[in-house]
Amino acid sequence: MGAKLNSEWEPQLLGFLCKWCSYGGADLAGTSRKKYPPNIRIIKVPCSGRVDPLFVFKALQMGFDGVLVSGCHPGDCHYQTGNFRARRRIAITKKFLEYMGMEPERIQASWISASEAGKFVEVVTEVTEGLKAIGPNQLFDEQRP
Amino acid sequence: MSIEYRVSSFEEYRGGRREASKLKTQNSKLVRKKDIGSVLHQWSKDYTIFVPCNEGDTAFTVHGSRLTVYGLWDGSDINLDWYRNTVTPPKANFLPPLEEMFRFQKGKEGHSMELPFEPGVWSLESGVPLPQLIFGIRPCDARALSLLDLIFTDAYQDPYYLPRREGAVLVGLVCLNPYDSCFCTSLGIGPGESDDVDLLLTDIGDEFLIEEISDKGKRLMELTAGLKDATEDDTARANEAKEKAYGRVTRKINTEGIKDRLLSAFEDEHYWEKVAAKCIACGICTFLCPTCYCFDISDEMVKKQGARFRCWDSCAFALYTKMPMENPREEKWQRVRQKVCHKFEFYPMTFDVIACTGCGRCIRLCPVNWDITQTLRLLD
Amino acid sequence: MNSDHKMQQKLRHEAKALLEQDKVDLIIGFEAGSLKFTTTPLITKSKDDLDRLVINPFIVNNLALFLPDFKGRIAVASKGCDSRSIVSLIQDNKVSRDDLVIIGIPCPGMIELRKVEKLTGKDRDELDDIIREGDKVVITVDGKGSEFPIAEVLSDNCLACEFPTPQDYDILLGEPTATSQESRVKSRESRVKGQGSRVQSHGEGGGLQSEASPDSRLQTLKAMSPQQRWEFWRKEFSRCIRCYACRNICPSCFCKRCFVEESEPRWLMPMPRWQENLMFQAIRNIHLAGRCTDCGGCERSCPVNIPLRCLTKEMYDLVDELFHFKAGMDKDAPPLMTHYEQEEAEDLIR
Amino acid sequence: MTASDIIEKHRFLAQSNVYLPHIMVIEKIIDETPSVRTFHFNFKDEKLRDEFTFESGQFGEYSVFGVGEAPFCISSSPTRRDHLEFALQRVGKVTNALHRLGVGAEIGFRGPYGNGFPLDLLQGKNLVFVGGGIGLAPLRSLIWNVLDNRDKYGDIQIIYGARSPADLCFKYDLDAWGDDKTVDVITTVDRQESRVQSPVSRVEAGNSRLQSQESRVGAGDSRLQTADSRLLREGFVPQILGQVAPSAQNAIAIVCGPPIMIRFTFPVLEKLGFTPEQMITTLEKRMKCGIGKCGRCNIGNIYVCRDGPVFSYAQIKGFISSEY
Repeated sequence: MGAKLNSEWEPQLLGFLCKWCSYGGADLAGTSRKKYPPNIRIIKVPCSGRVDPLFVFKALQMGFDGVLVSGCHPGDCHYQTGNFRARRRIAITKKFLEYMGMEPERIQASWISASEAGKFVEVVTEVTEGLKAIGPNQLFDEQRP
Repeated sequence: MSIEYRVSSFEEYRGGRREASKLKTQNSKLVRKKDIGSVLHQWSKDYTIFVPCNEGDTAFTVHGSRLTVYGLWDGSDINLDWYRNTVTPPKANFLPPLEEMFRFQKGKEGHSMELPFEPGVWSLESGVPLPQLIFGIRPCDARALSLLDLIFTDAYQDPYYLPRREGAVLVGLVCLNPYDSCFCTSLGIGPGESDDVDLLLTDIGDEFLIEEISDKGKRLMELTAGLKDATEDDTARANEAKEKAYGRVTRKINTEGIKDRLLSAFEDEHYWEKVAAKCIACGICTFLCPTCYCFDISDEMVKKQGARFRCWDSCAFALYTKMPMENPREEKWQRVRQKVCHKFEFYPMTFDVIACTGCGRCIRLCPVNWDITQTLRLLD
Repeated sequence: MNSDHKMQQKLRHEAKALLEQDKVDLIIGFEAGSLKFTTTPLITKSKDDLDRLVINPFIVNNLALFLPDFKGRIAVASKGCDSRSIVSLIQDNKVSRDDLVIIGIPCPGMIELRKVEKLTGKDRDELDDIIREGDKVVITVDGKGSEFPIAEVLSDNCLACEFPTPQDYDILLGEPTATSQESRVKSRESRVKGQGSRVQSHGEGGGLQSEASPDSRLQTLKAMSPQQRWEFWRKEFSRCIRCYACRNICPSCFCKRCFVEESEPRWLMPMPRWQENLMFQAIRNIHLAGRCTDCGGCERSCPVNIPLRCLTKEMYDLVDELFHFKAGMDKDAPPLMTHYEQEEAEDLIR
Repeated sequence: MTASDIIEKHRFLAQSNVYLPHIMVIEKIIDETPSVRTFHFNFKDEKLRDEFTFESGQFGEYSVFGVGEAPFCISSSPTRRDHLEFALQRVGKVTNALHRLGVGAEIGFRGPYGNGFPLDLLQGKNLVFVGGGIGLAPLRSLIWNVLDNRDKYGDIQIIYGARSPADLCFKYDLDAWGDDKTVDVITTVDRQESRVQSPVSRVEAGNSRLQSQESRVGAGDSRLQTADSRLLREGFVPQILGQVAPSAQNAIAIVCGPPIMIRFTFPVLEKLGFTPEQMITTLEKRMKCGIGKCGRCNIGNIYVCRDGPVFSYAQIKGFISSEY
């Protein structure tokens, strides 16, 4: 864990991106050669509604510094209601884990459509900066400094 | 790897060991309660000392209930007037809820394994491994450890449990205020039973009477300064206190022929379904039972380094016996039956002794008050 | 003759009638436990057992727990929180309302033995008697009785209870408990205050937060920094032995196979390490969002005194705050997580 | 005992730690059925190859480091010692991980544990082997053991069945035994044609594409694989056993298969005149330690790992209906 305190530490962000919208947005950002922080690792999910709070918690337990769940804008879900359900889940997960003592910056959600490459870049940049500000995830380390 | 030694019965196994270690003539000493700290201090040079302490005091609970556990002695004076028994049984000191068995790693040359430093020894912060001394263990819990010895010795020697056990010293404390859930006297153990401890303490007011029970206890006493010899009057007072405590254990079970009664009830599905109906199949009664020993083994690996762990497991969980295609104890009543029969039927069949010491934890701590003594009473 | 006794007589009578008239196959209620001041679930098909049914201040278990285990028509004795758990189970299609006869107990609150033990400095079995008399309780130790306000020994969740009278019932054993409007208001106030204290420093307005406030522990926690809170839970969960009593006593934890038992993928190791214990409880609480009725069973059953209600109550309040949802109020309403509103919780999303 | 005595004692015990596995290397992999694979393996430490002894019917605990441990019998015969074999069906976490391994991979192994088949008792007797599915694995070790000392035993009859022709394990052995004039082999399947694909084998079919094919050896072209109906009977094993009706005279039946098959086979054997002492089986239970400590594999007071896995029906009769 010593490496984490190193000044060269870069946050690791795990993104669960809906395959219909946000993943498209990320793809577009790539193909249109927009620059965004390389800190994000992406898992494509069929819908933001597929993201179980368990995934989010597990990612943080495994050492990711932050998690981003991203789906279609309200009303645009490919499956009509998936992102509305996701919204409820994310809301309680974020609020509840915050209550348990997790920094709220570590759990993030966004609506990004397939055409919003710019918004994707913006969100990833902001979230990465936010994570840099709060520092590495040492929540599950045996002893915290 | 062939089986080296089979334990045939509790008496046979223990008979020899007890003969070897038990003293012909028993000496008794006295220690003032306020001097216990200094005695422990002397012992702490050779032992890691565990004493009953209250975790509940530091826990964030509006309910100030005592959560008594064996904790590492912090060097301060101790007063045990409040102490009745722990929630976690002392088996946790020998078969910890979780322990690392060994580590492994994958390198260029393949896998290699490494045992944790001195498997089976509690190491102090200084890194010096010392055997444990458990201060204030109740006679029922001490008997429970003797019962656990059987399973960990039989057939294959357990390399984690046994070394801890062999080094350890048990300083028993006569149980003057048993709980209403205790039924030790039905199982041949009294609140003043001395068979399974090395030293036995009895509270006789301002002092403890210390009886030397085993060789190990005697040696420990020889190294201890500042004790008085006990008079006959002191011994008489201690005996009286034990007698009284014996009478305070009012809960009873009938162990006469219990093995056979359970055997004939084994197939009685209706009976087991009835008694199991309210059980919630949690692990409290088994995890906190001083004689339950079941464990699970699991691996964890991060990158190329990992370790194999063992941790407590319980027959109350369906997953415990689940195989891919079927589960021999899928139903709750089957698991309840296993728990009861293991203690009162299977253990007697194998080792000729009941694997229950009447400590009452399973009754006291059960969230729905599932009471094993009532279950057994239905078979009378 | 106190009201518990009257309710008890009526319960026995009604239960007998239900069995005799073949309206139900099974009765689930409480009988005296084998230890002082405890009760134990009575699950029976036999009329002869019904004289053992009791109602007293110690009928703490949430009997909704047993409903999915049995087939057939069941009559179940049910306090306010139990009835909400039953409704919640109906919402989740775990039981059918048609198979149930709910015998409602207007609940005056349950006595928390751990509080009595703290108050008297004695263990449960060392007490001679505990008698509730209206809003007082008389505790007798060594032959000497002392009187305390009942609020000092009631469970936290009972002090915070908004709906002591069952929400849905077929038979009600007494007059509805005066829906303690007062306690409802009080709990709302304290919640608002609790939120406030997230930003404000703790201690402000501390005069209003009496010791007896059922949610004072939550407020203390909320006043801490996130680091302190995490440290707090880390410490609490390092005691957890993973006996799963909290899960198994909970009527809302009805999954046939819990996520902790999955082996592929293995979400968490089956070992009592604080990291895993904490994750288990966090996810369990998230799964219970909109199902937990604050019956307090998990904290009561924990053998190592982990203050679990400080988690469940927060979730209970959260779903109310975010989605204006209270568990188990309307059997025809969809479960919280299967439903949504067009406009809600948007401020949490970028 | 002083602290240093104890440290010494631990050093000693640590070296003979029963829970520490030996490192083994996989030498060859054979696909038996879509979901069953046989592994040929050997000690990485060559010294141990000769030191190691075992008996037919004994089992070992096999581990994939980082995933876990699982018990399987040693399916090769102690009379053929250039390597060891075990066969397993992919059904859970550990078996899946084992199936993902290729030739040259390292696994952990500890054992042998358990009691093995009572060869003394079997000598001079007529032997009836009754096997189902992967239950042939432990029987196979014994069958080869017996065949390698053919003159010590009487008549040998093997009744083996699987769900479908594709689910028959050890087809090369079945062929070899079929060729042996001193052995009577009866093979049966629950259903001859239109095999219903089990979910397990469907997953397997998908997964095996990811495997490097050259490292594994297929079961070869067996006569049985062509599902020649003259060689294959149709029906459940207990049913076929009843039709074949082997004589109980001076005979011993050795049964191994899924619990359901075992449960239905004993009554058939009883009808044929076999006494409980004449029926031998080897059981399978969930196990962790393999040495009688962890508690889960009991049937009554008997631990399958410590007292078994080979039992006579007489030993387990009291509990088998409800606990197995």
